[in-house]
Amino acid sequence: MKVYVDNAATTKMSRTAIDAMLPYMEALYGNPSSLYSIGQAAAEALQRARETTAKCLGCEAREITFTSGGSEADNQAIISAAALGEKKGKKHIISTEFEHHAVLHTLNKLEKQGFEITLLNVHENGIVTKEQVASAIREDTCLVTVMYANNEIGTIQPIAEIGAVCKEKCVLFHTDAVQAAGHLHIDVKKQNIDMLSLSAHKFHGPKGIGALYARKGIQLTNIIEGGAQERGKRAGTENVPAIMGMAAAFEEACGYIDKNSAKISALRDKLIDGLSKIPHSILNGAREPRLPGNVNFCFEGIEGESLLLLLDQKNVSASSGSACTSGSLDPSHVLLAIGRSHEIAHGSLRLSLSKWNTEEEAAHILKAVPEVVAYLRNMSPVWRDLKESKKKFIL
Amino acid sequence: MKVYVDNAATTKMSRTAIDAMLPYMEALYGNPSSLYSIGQAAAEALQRARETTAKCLGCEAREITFTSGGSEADNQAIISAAALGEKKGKKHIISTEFEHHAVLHTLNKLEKQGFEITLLNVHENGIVTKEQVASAIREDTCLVTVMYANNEIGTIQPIAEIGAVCKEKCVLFHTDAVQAAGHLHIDVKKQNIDMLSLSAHKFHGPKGIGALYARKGIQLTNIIEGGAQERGKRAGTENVPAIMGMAAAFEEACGYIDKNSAKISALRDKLIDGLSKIPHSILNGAREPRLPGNVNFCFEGIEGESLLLLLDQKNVSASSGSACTSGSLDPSHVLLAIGRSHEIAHGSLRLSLSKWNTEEEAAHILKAVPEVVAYLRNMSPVWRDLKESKKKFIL
Amino acid sequence: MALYSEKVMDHFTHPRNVGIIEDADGIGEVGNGKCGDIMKIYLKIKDGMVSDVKFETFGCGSAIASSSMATEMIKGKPLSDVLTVTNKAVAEALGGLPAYKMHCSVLAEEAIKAAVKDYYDKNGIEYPIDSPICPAV
Amino acid sequence: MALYSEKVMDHFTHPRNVGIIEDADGIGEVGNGKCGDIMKIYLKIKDGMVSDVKFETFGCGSAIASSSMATEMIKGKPLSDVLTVTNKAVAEALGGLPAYKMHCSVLAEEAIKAAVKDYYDKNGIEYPIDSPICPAV
Ligand SMILES: Cc1ncc(COP(=O)(O)O)c(C=O)c1O
Ligand SMILES: Cc1ncc(COP(=O)(O)O)c(C=O)c1O
Repeated sequence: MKVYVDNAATTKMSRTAIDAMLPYMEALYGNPSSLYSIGQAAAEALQRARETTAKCLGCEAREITFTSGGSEADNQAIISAAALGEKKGKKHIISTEFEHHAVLHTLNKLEKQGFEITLLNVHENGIVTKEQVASAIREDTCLVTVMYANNEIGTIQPIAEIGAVCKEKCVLFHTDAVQAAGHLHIDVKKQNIDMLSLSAHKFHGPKGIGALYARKGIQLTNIIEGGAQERGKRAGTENVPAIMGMAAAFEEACGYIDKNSAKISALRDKLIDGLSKIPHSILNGAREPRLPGNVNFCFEGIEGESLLLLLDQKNVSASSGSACTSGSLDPSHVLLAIGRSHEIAHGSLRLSLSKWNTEEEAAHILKAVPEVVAYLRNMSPVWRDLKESKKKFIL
Repeated sequence: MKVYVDNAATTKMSRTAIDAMLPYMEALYGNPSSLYSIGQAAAEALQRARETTAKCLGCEAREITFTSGGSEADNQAIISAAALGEKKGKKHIISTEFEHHAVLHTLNKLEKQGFEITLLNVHENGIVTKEQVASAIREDTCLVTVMYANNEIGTIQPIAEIGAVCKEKCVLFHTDAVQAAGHLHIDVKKQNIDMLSLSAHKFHGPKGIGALYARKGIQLTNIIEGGAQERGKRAGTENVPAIMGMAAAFEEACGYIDKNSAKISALRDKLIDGLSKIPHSILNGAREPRLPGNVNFCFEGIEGESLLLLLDQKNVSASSGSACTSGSLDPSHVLLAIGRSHEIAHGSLRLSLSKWNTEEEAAHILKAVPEVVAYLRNMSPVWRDLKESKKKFIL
Repeated sequence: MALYSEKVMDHFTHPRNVGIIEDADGIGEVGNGKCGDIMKIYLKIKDGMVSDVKFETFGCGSAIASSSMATEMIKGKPLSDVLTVTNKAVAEALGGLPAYKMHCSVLAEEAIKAAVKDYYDKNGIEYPIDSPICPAV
Repeated sequence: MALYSEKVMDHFTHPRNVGIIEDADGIGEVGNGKCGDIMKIYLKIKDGMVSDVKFETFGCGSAIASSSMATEMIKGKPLSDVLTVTNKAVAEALGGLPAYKMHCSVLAEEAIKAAVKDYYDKNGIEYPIDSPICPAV
């Protein structure tokens, strides 16, 4: 048994998505900008995919721009809003401390260009309130960007409420919905969302493709210049197969949100209940509202990478909050943002489920994790100090 | 018989490329940044693809950055060189009038940011000389970017010589090799190339993936910010399947360059000879050095779009120089650059061949094109004026 | 083929009224080669009616289709009706044109008006409508 | 598993000399929880030789493997040899470490030196090498 529980990192493609791509990899390879039939067939397919994507979000087809993924969509949304703001002399942007780096690093870049960035603190429950947003908005605020659901701890933000505040104050509102799309119901109009980013490989679609919704009237700034694809807003020959795969996966995911959510969150709750029994452990982020598939714990006295490697030995593919492999020694900025100490933040474990995980797999995890935690604590000098009361337990 | 002769726009994927992708779409879907086995398997595959790509270009694996295509690679190369130049107070860039829009529009953007851009004139033969480059280089030149082979008229530039001039004058040299990669031999070290862009779908690889070679020591500027993928220079979950497909297609294409080139250029020459017999027509760009698959003609007295649509009716998928579908009424900037008048430039036809085109297809084209040209001339008031000597023939 | 409607493709691939009228009563030529479209319309007028019409067009698919459709629309019609043919009517009759191709239907309207004006001018009749007519360059 | 060599994985999954020595003659603890790695080495010294060694580590896979390998390398060795064990030697014995994990082997070297220094200090012997030892925080 191989237990894959890192679906927040990436998902296995669904058969539907693969089957939607293959024809466009094999026979229908035309360039949609071409006049002749096989080019126009690709252009029509592209239009269908745009309509499908729009329908899942509650917007119009022409409000969708296809990008190479979630990161590009986040970058373009923020750069565009900043450019619009700058024209009006508004150079203040509001976001949160626990956004994805695609957002945070773009904001860093803008800060160097003279923008002022306010990052809202995040409560220990992992949720930012509309009141926080409201009181941070200033005369010169040109953008509020708050993620729909956090990628590490899975907490869901009050997007519609934040959107309403922004609307009232006439400030553009962008949400990074990379973790939410296909997993939670989205209706950009009802939720007062001006811009939204998503990425196909998080909902069983292909890698390397994403979409940016931008309400009509919002002029996008190109981050990739060149040909006139995507109404001139994103150059490069359209990745038709991936776009078809994304639309098919998104439609499928959106059609089964309630069913999948019920199934997955039952497993999630079992895991949370089981892992909570490990002493000196804590669930990161509020239990609710939380992505159906997200479980994130800190275990005191151990470090995350060794935990993951030993779980891999037991055929569990999971991840930690820490950016271990990226060569950074810093613990997760998300866990620090919700108030975990450095020491505790190092000992984190994220399990992110999909519709394909089973009860048996959950049982396997509930056996494996406590064993590995106990094993590692047993060789940890920190744990000894805690046990021998030379140090105080935090958790 | 369907005759696809628009391989400069995009190509049909090879079986090799599709087969290289499928495993990473189906079973090996791990995120290469993950610690566990299926993530590490993806990371290893990525490294192999990087090595394969590097080998085909004569560089080191770490000098390759994967991008979402040729446009992104062009954008990133130029923006990076500009950023490096700006640090040293060098804000002059040299390019040519007939580059792809991915280059030209990026240069426009830089011009607005205070860079000075020199676009070299292009001789009627479609070739820019090293002398032109040498005499344009100034003290404050930070970049020379000249395409390897033109996408419309197929003329091949003296890249190694231009590279040598740049090297001597210590100016960075980038080449947009999107049309050359997989079709012409490339050795970045021998050819003195500092940066090079390529795109997989032009050599029977997948769409939505490309690569940027940047000689080590050249610091890239991110155009997509976020995670630490691609050594921190290009954020976004790696598109592993497409990267595998690209590497496989590139290796295959590079392994058969001589064989394919011999076959394709024989067909090309047959088409050029045949179409030259149409009165008042002209081959655009020198016959040599020219991409093995490129044929580009102007026919006086007719307009390109109607030519293409009628060829499509005869099952020939070809393209014109004009950016018809993009909503622009301007004729090709490439044809204007080599000195064609507006009126003539409107009547262009590009046939771009692949290894899969046959003698029968060439024969079909050589029958169809003269018929359609004659038919359209017959209803053209311009042609009547020319015939009745109310106007003078240009060609 | 999704670029153009079936109607457009029909009129493009089987254009009606292609040709010239040697002894035309009115000729209108509009557009210019620089922009890639030239339309020339020949009228034969009898008793204030269009008794025959032909066209020649240098241009894209929708320019040819617009010429074809426009000539069909005015054939046998009194001149007063001819002058009320709008580009919109031409485009609609074609089942619509892509937005960036609407200018082709405009050219067709202008070519007709130019031909009628030419007829009026030759016969010393005042041209009743001052609509912009771009002469061919 | 390509992240680590087989040797690293072997020492990580089957670490040698894990545990504590209740009556250790020298104890060295380096690193800090903030950075995510703490290493503690316990030495038993007999006739100037390391007669026994144990370790405890809070840290990543390579930290645990480095501790395990380092303890193996000094077990039964005279203290003079022990002080010449470098982080490079530890990393090499493990078949290499990823560049960004080399600091783990540095910690192992420092932990050993800290333990030897502790032994010297307790016995009033001057510590011969002035290499930087970061105490645990
Ligand atoms: C010369 C040249 N450069 C750049 C590009 C852009 O490549 P892509 O469409 O893959 O972004 C193309 C093709 O479209 C090209 O022919
Ligand atoms: C919240 C969030 N935003 C953005 C991204 C970036 O998406 P991608 O890797 O597809 O560029 C991710 C995932 O990596 C994410 O989880």
